[in-house]
Parts: sequence; C-alpha cells; structure tokens
Amino acid sequence: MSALIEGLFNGISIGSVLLIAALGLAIVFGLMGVINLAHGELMMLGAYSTFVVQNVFKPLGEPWFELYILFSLPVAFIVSALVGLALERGVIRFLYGRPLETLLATWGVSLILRQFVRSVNWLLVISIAVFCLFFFGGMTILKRRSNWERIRNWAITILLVISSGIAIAVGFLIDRVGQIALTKPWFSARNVDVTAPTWLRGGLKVLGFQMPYARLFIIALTIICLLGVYWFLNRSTWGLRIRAVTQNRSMSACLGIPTAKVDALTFALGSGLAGIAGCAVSLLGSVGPNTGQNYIVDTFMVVVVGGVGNLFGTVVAGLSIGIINYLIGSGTLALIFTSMEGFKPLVDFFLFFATSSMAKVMVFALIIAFLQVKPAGLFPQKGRTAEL
Amino acid sequence: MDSELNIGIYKKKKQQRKQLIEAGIIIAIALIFAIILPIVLPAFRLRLFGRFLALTIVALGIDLIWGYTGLLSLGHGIFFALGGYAIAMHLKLQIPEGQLPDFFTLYGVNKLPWFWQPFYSFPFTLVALVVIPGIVAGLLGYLVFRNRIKGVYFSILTQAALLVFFNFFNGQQKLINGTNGLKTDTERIFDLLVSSATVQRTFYILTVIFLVLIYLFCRWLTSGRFGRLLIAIRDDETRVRFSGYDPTGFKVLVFAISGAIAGIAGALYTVQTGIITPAIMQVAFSIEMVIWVAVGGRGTLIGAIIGTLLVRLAQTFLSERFPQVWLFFQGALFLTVVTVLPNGIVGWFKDYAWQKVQFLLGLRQPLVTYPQIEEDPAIQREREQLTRE
Amino acid sequence: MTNKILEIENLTVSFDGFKALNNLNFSMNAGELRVIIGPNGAGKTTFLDVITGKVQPTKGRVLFKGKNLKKIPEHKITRMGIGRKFQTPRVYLNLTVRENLDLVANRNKNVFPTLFGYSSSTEKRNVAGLIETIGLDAKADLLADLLSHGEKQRLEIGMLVAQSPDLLLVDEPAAGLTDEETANVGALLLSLAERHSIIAIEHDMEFVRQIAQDKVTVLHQGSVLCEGKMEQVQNDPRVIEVYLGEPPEE
Amino acid sequence: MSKLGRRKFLLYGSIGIGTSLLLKACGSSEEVSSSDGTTVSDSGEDTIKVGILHSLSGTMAISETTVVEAEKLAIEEINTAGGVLGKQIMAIEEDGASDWPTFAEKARKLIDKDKVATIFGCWTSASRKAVLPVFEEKNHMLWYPVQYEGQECSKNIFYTGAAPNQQIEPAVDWLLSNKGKEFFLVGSDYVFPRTANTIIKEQLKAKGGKTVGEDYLPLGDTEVTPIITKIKAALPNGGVIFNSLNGDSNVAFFKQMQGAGLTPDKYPVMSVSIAEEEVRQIGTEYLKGHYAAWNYFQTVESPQNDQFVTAFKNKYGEDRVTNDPMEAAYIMVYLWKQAVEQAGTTDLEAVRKAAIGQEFDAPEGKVKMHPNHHISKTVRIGQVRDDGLFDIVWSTQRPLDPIPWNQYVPQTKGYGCDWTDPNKGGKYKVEGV
Repeated sequence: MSALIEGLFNGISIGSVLLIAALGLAIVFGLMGVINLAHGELMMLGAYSTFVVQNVFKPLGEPWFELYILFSLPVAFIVSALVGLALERGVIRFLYGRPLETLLATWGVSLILRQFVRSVNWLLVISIAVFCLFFFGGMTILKRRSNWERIRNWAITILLVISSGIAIAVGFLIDRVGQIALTKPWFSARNVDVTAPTWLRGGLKVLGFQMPYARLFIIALTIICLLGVYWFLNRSTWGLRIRAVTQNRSMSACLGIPTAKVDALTFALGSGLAGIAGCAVSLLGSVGPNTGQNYIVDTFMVVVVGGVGNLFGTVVAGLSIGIINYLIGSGTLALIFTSMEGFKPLVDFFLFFATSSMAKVMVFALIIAFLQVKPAGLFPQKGRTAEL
Repeated sequence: MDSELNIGIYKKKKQQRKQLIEAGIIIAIALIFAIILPIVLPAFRLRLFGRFLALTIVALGIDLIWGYTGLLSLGHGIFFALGGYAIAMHLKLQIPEGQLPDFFTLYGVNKLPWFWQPFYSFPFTLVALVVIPGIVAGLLGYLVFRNRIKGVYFSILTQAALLVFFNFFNGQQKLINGTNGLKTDTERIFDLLVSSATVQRTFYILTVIFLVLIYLFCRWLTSGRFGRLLIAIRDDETRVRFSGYDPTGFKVLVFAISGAIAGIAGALYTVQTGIITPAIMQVAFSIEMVIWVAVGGRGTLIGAIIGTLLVRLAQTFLSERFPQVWLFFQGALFLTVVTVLPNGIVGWFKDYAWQKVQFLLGLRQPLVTYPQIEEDPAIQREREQLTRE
Repeated sequence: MTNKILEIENLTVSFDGFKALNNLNFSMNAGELRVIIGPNGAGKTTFLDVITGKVQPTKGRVLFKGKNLKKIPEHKITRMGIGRKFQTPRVYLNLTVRENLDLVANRNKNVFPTLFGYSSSTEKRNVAGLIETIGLDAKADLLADLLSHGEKQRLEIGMLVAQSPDLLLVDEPAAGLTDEETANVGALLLSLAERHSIIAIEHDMEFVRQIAQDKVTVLHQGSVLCEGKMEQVQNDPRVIEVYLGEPPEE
Repeated sequence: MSKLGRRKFLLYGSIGIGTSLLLKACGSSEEVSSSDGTTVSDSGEDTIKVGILHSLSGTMAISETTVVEAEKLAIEEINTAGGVLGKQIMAIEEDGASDWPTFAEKARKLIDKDKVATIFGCWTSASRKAVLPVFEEKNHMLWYPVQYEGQECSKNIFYTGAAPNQQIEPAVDWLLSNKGKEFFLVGSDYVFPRTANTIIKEQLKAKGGKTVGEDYLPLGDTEVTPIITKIKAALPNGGVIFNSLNGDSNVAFFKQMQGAGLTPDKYPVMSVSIAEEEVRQIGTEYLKGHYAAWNYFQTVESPQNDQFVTAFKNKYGEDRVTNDPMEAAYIMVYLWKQAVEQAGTTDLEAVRKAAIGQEFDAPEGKVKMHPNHHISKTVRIGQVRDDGLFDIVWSTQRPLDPIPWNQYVPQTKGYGCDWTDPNKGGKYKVEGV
C-alpha cells in the first residue's frame, strides 16, 4: 500500500515538474502555434531571478530569508514575461504563420540568452542601455518627420550602425578606465546555488516514506498555476479575447479586438509561466546557463502528446509521462513482473530499460507508438479547421 | 503542330547548352578544390577544409528535404553519426584475427558483439554507411508521415529522436565505447595509417568527388517531375493528395535519401576528424546544419554548399579569436537570416544584388516580361529579320 | 443501380458532438450535373470532404460506383475517379502552368515510376491540348503565382480535367470572380458536363441558374432539405424560409 | 553563350573567388594566434612556448577555466623566478570548446603551427582520448591534470591527477571499514563513472562488500526521483552511496536526496567529482556531512599549500577557492619545468627521460613522477563542513604509488607500465603476479 502511494506520489511529482514547465509552452504553442525553442531559456531566467532575489534577502536575516521564495515567484514571472514580451514584439510578431522560421529564430534567441547570462556584466548592460537610448531615441525623433515612411529603411539601417558604434565605443572607453567591478560577470559561466529556505528542505513523513516539501510545494504551485490559467482563459475578459483570436483571428479583428495586443499578452503570459517553472525547478536542480536545455524536448513531448490547444490534454499527458517514466526508470515495472511466474523475458526487458538513461529511450518509443494510434494527441482538435 | 515541335527542339537545345555549361563550371570548381587547394593550403588546414566539404554534403541532404520538400529535420545528427560509426567500426576491426578493439577489454567484453561482425568486410561497410542511415531515416519517416504528422511536429519528433539516439550511444559503453567514441586516426586502412598524409589527401579528394556526385544526384532528383512533386508537397500537401499522389511514399523516400546522404557525409567527416563520438548528436549541432542551409538559401542546392562553407569558416575564424562572441554571433545569424534574408544569400543575390551588379556594370537590364516573348521562335525570327534589314 | 455514380446513405459526421452532417441521404446518376446550394453552415464543404476521404463518416456510408469509400485514403479515391476543386484555387504556385498540368496528368503516380519515368508524348500532347482549352497558352511557362485569380481558377479546373475523373466536385467556382469570368467558368463547366458527372456547390444564384440544368439539392443543417428542378426549389417555402430567415412572428 | 548561361557562370565564378578569398583570410589568421594579451611577437631564443588546451567555452568551460587559471599562475611564478633555462615561458591558449574533435584539431595546430615545447590540457577522458592519436602521431607531450579512470598509460602523456588506486580504491576501503558493507553506485552516463564503478564492484567482491545497485543519469539530466527510489529499495536501513555524478546532476541529486530524507548519518555519500568549487555551486546546506575523496583539499595544512592558496587568491580574488584538479595542474607545470632544467633542453625525448623521478614539494605533500608517467599522491578523505570547505577526516601516511592498469579488474590484472625500459613500455605482464 505504502509502496503504491509512494510510486504514485513520485510519478506525480515528476509529472508536475514536466507539467509546470510545459504549461507556458502549451499556451504559446497550443494557442498561438508558436514554436518557442527559447522557452527553456525563459525558465532559466526565472531560475536566475530566484537566485538574485535569494541574494537580496540573504542580508535581511531570518524571518525574511525564509520567505524569499514567495517573493521570487512574482519576480521570476515578471522578468520572464518582460523578456517574452520583448521577444514577441521584436521577433516573433514578424513570423506568425511561419512556424519553422519561428523555430529557428527562437533557437537563435536561446543561444543569445545563454551566452548573455554567462557574460553579462555592468559593462555589457551599460552598452546595451546606450544602444537602446540612441536607437529608440533616434527612432522616436525621426518618426515625427513627415517623410518617415520614405526614409524608414535607410533610417533604421543608419541608426542601427550609429548606435551600435556608439555603444561599442562607450564599452571600450569604460573598459579602458578599467573598473574591475564593471567588467566582472554577474553570474559567470558557473552554476549558481539556489538554496531552498529551511521549511522547504526535508519532507513530510507519511506511511513510512517521506514526501519532500520541495516536491509538495511544486505540486501545489502547479495546481495553482493551472487553476489560474484556467480562470484567466475562461472567466476573464482578456481570456475571452485570447480564445476568440485563437479561433478566428480576422473575425476577432473585425469585432474590434486588438489582436496584436492579445498576441503580446498571450506570449507574455506563456513566458511568465516559464519563469515560474524556472523558479520551481531551481528547488530541485542546478541553476546555470544550460538549465533550460534539459527541459525543452521533454516539455514539447508533453504538449504534443496532450494535443495542441488543450490544457486538459497537457495535464493528462504531463502526469502520465511522469508516471510512466518513473515506473520504468525506477525498475518498479520490472519488480511487478518478477513477482509473477512466467514473465522472465518481460522482466529482463524491463530491467534493461530500468536505468535513467534507458528509460528515456523507452518513453520516446512509447510516445512514437502512441502517436501511431492518436496522431493528433490525446485530445485532438476536431472539425474542418483542425488542420495539422 | 509544326511550330510547337520547333519550340520543343529550340528549348531542348538551349537546355542542353545550359546543362553543358553548368557541368563545365562544376568540374572546374571541383578541379580547383581537388588539385589546387591541396597545394596551396597547409596539411591541417586542408584537413579542416575537407571536413567542411563533408559538412556541405549533409547540407545538401537537408536542403533536399527542407528546401524542396518543406520538412525541417532537427535530427540529421543521427544519420550523420550512423554513417560515421559504420566506417569507424570497420577501421577499428583492422586488427589481427582474433583480437578485439582495445576498448572492449576495458569493459570486460570478450566476444565481439554480433552487429560488429559484418563490419569486417569493406564492401559491406561501404553499403552499410549509406543504407543503415537511409533505413533508419526511412523507418522514422514512415512512422511519422504515415499519420500525417508534419510541420513543426515532425521537427520536434526528429529532435526527440536525436536525443534518444544520443543517450543510447552515450550509455552503451560495452557495445560502442559510449562517450569516448571510436578513434579512427590510429587505425590502418589498406595497410596505411589513417592519419597519414597520403590517406588524408585521398579522403579529401574523395570528399570532393562525392560532393560533386551528390550534387549532381540532387540536381537530377529535383529537376524532373519528382522534384516538381516535392515542391508541390512542400507548398500544398493536401492538394497533392487530391491529385492522386500519396505524399507519404514520396516523403519517406526523400527523407531516406537525405538520411543516406548524411550517412556518407558522416563517414567522410569521421575519417578526416579522426574520431566519432556521440557528441556529434548534440541537439545544437543538428540545428546548426539547418542554419547553414538557411544562410546559403534554401531550395537552391548551390546555396546549401555556400552557406555551409561560409558559416563554418566564419565559425573557425571567430571562435579562434573571440570564443565568447561566437554564440552571440551565431544567435544573431539565426535571427537575421530568418527575418531579413529568408531566401538566404543566394536568394538575395538572385532577387536583388544581381540586378544591382548588372546595373553598375552598365549591362542591359532584363525587361521584366513574360519569358514567352523572349523565347517565342516567331518573335525571334521577326527580330532576326528586322536586324538583317 | 449501375448508372448511379454516387450514393450516400444515412451519413452522419459529428465533430465533438456537433453534427456537421445529419443522417444525409443522397444519390446521383452518371452524367448528371448536380448543383448543391444551402446557407452558411449547412454542411456543404463537409459533404465534399466526406466524399473525397478527407473526413471519415461517423455513421453511414458513401458508395462511389457501388464501392464503399470508407477508410480509403484520399489519393486512392482520387485515382478511382473523383476529382475535387477547392473553394479558393489551389494550384502549385511555385510551378509553371505546364508543370502543374504535367504533374496531374502523370499516368502512374507511384513513387518510383514518378522518379524514373519521363512524360510520354501522349501526356505532353494532352497537356498542350489542355493548356489551349483553358486558354492559358500564352502563359504556359509562367509560374502559377503570377496568374490572376480567374486564371488560377481555370488552371485548377484544367488540372481537374487532366486527371480525367468520372466525377467532378466543384466547390464555389464563381467565388471572387468578375461577372465576365463567372460566365467563362460557367461555360467551361457546362462543356465539361457533356463528358463528366459533376457536383457543383454554389452560393451565387445567378450562376446557379446559368448552370443548373438538372436537379438542384438544398442542404440545411446537415441534411437534405429538398431536391428538384431549379424553379421548384426556388419556390419551395422551406427554402425561402432558411435563406431569408423565419417569417416574423405576428 | 546564352544570357542565362553567362549569369550562371558569373555566379559560380564569383563564388569560387569568394571562397578562395575567405580561405586566404582564414589562413592568414593563423599567424597571430595569441593568448590573453601576450602577443606572439617573438618566437626567438628567449622564450619557450607551451600550449594550454582546455575548453574556454561550452559545457566544460565551467571546470576547465579554473585549471587554466592554476596553470597560468604556475607559469607566472616560474617566469618571475627567472623562467626555465633562463628563458621566459610563453603560454599559447587554445579553446577546445567542449568538443572533442575540436580538441584534436587544436592540438594539431599547437604542435604544427606554434611548435610548442609541451601542452598542458584536457579535462574529460573523451577529450584526452581524442587528442591522444595526435600526440602519438607527432610523438609529442601532453600533461593531464585530472583524476581519471586509469586503464591507460601512454608514452606521450604525463598524468598528474589520481589513478583509481589513489582515489577510488582507498575511498572504498575507508568506507568498508568505517561506514558499511553495502554500496549503491550512482554515476553520470559516461566513461569515468562506468569504469570507476566496474573497479568498485570488483573491489567490493574481493573485500567482502556488496554492490546492491547502480544507476546512471544522462548527462545534464536533473530528475533523480527514480534513482532515489531504487536507493531506498536497495538500502532500506541505510548504507553507503558512492557518487560519481558530474556537474549539474550533482545539484539535483543532493537537493532531492535531502528532500527524500536520506541524511548523511544513514546514507553517507562519497563523491569523487565534488571539490571545493562544486560545493559552492550545489549549496553547502545540502552537502554538509557528506564525504569526498581527493588528494588535495584547500584545508591541507602545509606551508606549500598556504603559499599556493595565498598566491591564487591574490591573483584571482579573495572569494575564490582552490581544489584538487587545480593543484594537480599547478604542480604539473613545475614538474615539467624541473624536467626541462634537468634535461637542459626542451627536446621532447630528453625531457621525457628527465621527467621520470622528478620530485616536487607540492601543496598536497611530496609527489614523485614514476616510470609509468603517473605521480605518487597522498590520498585524503574530507567531510563537508559549514563553510563549504572540507574537514580532512583521514589521510594516508605517505604518498601512494600510482597503478594505471587496475589490479581488481580481471582484464588488466597483472599488467604494468614502465617507460624507462624499452622492453616493457605501456602495457606489459608483470613477472610473478
């Protein structure tokens, strides 16, 4: 009995990590059809935000430090959402309806973000600020001119060159002056440590095994996020608009829904959820530039198996992949069959896959097999418009 | 009827001439690569360039499925690695009868695993390095395309498959030496050390030859009715179905071909690198392959080649000098190519720069009109008469 | 029995409980030109989707020349002799007119014959003849992308004919055309009707009057509302009701 | 020539020209590969060039950059003290980019182009295996500073990290006599953990211990719940966990261990890849009370170590820590220097000969280069304490001699390595075993 509950709990806790990581993706990919390969990097930003908040709270002492995780959640959400917003406005908005291109562009973004956290220092930040000041400042001034449309292309090119020139020059100047504090990387390429507050360490003893508090926290967080997203999409005005735009963009536009704003909002929401996921996984694993990479393929699998555009499907898929992964990887399946007579080959088979890396191979094979039966996922969209 | 026949002959002649010229240019470039570069470049630079050329071959394969058929594979590392492992296994077995490749003994393996056995044979290896990746690609393609999974779903699945293969190869030390991979440099082929200058030069020239052959093969594939069908599948697969074709078969075939090409490229790359490890199946490398094609211009075979060479050369150059900047640069490259240069360098050149160059050189601007008028024999005849008078 | 080219029995298609087609019965004879009309959402396009195999029926069956089409994939249905023209013209934009036609005129559409085969001279002649028929000879070697909307419509009909199907399904051929082009397309359809069976779905009543020689079928909420000659249908009170809405309650 | 043909021709032609130009640019870039600021202005008589070949980018950069720093510190110290043979050492740094073929490529470049006197480099076994053929082909010299799985003994490599008998085997012995007989083995899915665990299993078999289970995590994976379940099932009443996970996975492993209630008193973890630097990244709270086996800890008490730690902190910052691979990297530069000075030349064959028998008062204690190209090392076991450094709870009385071919593994039992005797070489059957 206790073993059963433990197995179920462990499976669910693996599933809930997958789920919370996939939730943002389910929105961005499912509702908008955008393949965001930088999703993992948005999670990473969430994890780094947690790290920063932790360091801010550290000097504040005991009662405050215990609560830092609660403050880091909104911070992580906001940071990732803002970066997501910039990403949508700056890149993805030009690529709607071209998913493969979006895929490549977001991969580029993910490379940049990874290198960014590695090498970010005050110098880089100042240079970027200078660049933005000149570029966007110049744009605003030039936009007032009556012949803006005509000079647009040239103006952007020239502004781009001038402002990056100035930014680089400023960077070099500061570098010459030689303040080490300015050129010291904030995080460097090393992993940083996020230490959970004491109340999230250890675990709750139930029926002879221990449920880690961090896992319980993540499960609770996942449920809250799910409910929040459900409420937002189904009960709020903007949620209604988002659903409307998903179903029929041009009709929504005709009805006066600001589709561009809806796109930006949806994307920011998805990104923000990635930030929260990042905050959550920082309790379990490492925080480093490559943190996001570990999740990206798994989360896409969850969304694909669940059926695109269906939150419920994502939930079921996330949990079932988690449980299956656990059952195979921990050797429980092999154990079950050992107790029965005459299943020797089956036991050997499951034992072969009962290591963490082979379990991954097995789960993928199962996913492919599953897609043979239900190519559009657990809960496919139906109807004439449901073109894959 | 008569005039129609005339048009046909006229066109055929023109086409033949074009083909001849193209063939001439290709042979000329190939000769430059095969004869002049080995003289000019120092040995290890040449080896590097040989590896780049091997990579252009896999880029051709990717162009075939992405540029022409619209299938974006993020898993070509699998097929590349399979080809590489095939040749490496053969080289590993160039040891006295009864001995095992050295790494086996370290892990307590005393008997050669069964799937190593056939790789004693050189002909089998040659066939295997094409056929195995081809079959794996075909199988994966069949399982995916059969269910009409396409677009980004296909891409994601290929990426997941890549990850699985990576984990599998990484973990199977007793079978294929896991992370450490297989070294080929210290092995012998036809009683010559693989890393020796003669063998390496031969591999280089072989790479050039294969590049030309595979380029021509891809040209042939994409120029006929088959190629037009691939484009049709890319543009509107549903319509192709309603024209009575089954796109699944075509897609499986072309994906298998692309995988086989990647296998050849992988083998050539491996012998010139000296080692094959599962690291070749990292997610990033397979996505990089796609960007080579995108930079050069998808849907143009020559673009795939140019793009690969440019990006790889830039990478060597930049990463040698500023390893930090390279990732930024690579990221920016992805962004720019996708947003500003969707047709790549060759596309941009065709659409825009070529006209500018012509204009600057004072050449005649081609009149943008229906080509029919330019090619209509009646009009040509009229023109001739006019000039004669 | 034998001269029925298409029979549909008790056909129901439901998407998540919503019945796009509801217990529909339909049959037509070989050589007939049948026009199907109906208000938005009547299930016209789903009707074609089911016949061509794009959508599988939830209940009921479709018989083409007496053969059940259940679970047969689209391309096989097409090879059996059903051709379909889409609502918006769907031609291969990156191929020339000639290549477009050559692709569909291909006799053997399996993978390897397509790879190794060359267009035979009969096929070439067929294509040339078709180009003339659809009036695109001046633009035969132009990318289809550069054609006008009407020209694309004609090209698509040409492609349909090149398949030499027994049954032509035409979905709103007059949508978005000028009056003159509409008349052109109408004439083209009528001339095709001499040798083929045709189902045409249409909205434009003018156009329907032009082409409806035989029976007209009215679809409403997924089933057949009524069937008959154009004049009959036009005066049917139920048809008037669904097209113009409920008579105001007094 | 038709219009189209000409266009094609020009297109191809310009491509050809473009490519050759680029190649040229690339070729010329070769000439001035330099290392962090020091320009290769003078390859003349007053400098000796050495190569430093580590990953400065990619996943391995995290670890390898610290080793580079230690190597540069040693070089700087030697230069300040007058250099080698009266010449200054000039380091040429190359980036292996965490990519094994790149390592081989760069090694080739350092040897062919820069004509370096020796190369200090590599971290992972895979990268060492990838460059090995290059060094064998050129008959050149590599100094390798990281503890590794052994089962290798190349004429062209000097190993200053621990062989398994200088880290893993003593650790297992210590655990057997102090912590318990039942072992669970956890490792990342690559060569070092797998080989290390093979050795441990054989050793346990020989010494009356028991392996109750083992599992391998894919590199970079952070989901360890299945492993923890297995540990709990295999060791319901506690036992020893032997950990050879690397990098990221360690963080996940220790965080989730603690959450699942596996505490150091019942489930002590012995790690062989966690040093001072890693402790800080994982978080001291999670590691407190667990063990690590190394030859060197920052807390080693000796004047040589005080000097090393001070010098390192002065150069790279007060908040930095030193660890075992860094120390091994530091001493290998000195060992090379001594060998060159004894040989009186940088000639590879002479240096190789002179290197054997070199002794050095290292921070970890006295070390000596043996005929099998490995060095003798003191073994220590440390327990993580509150400040993230280690309490040294046990250490060998004197340095242990290195044994590259493992004596527990049946396949290599009875083999040895001796490069001073031309009849013996890299792998020979030891008489009387």
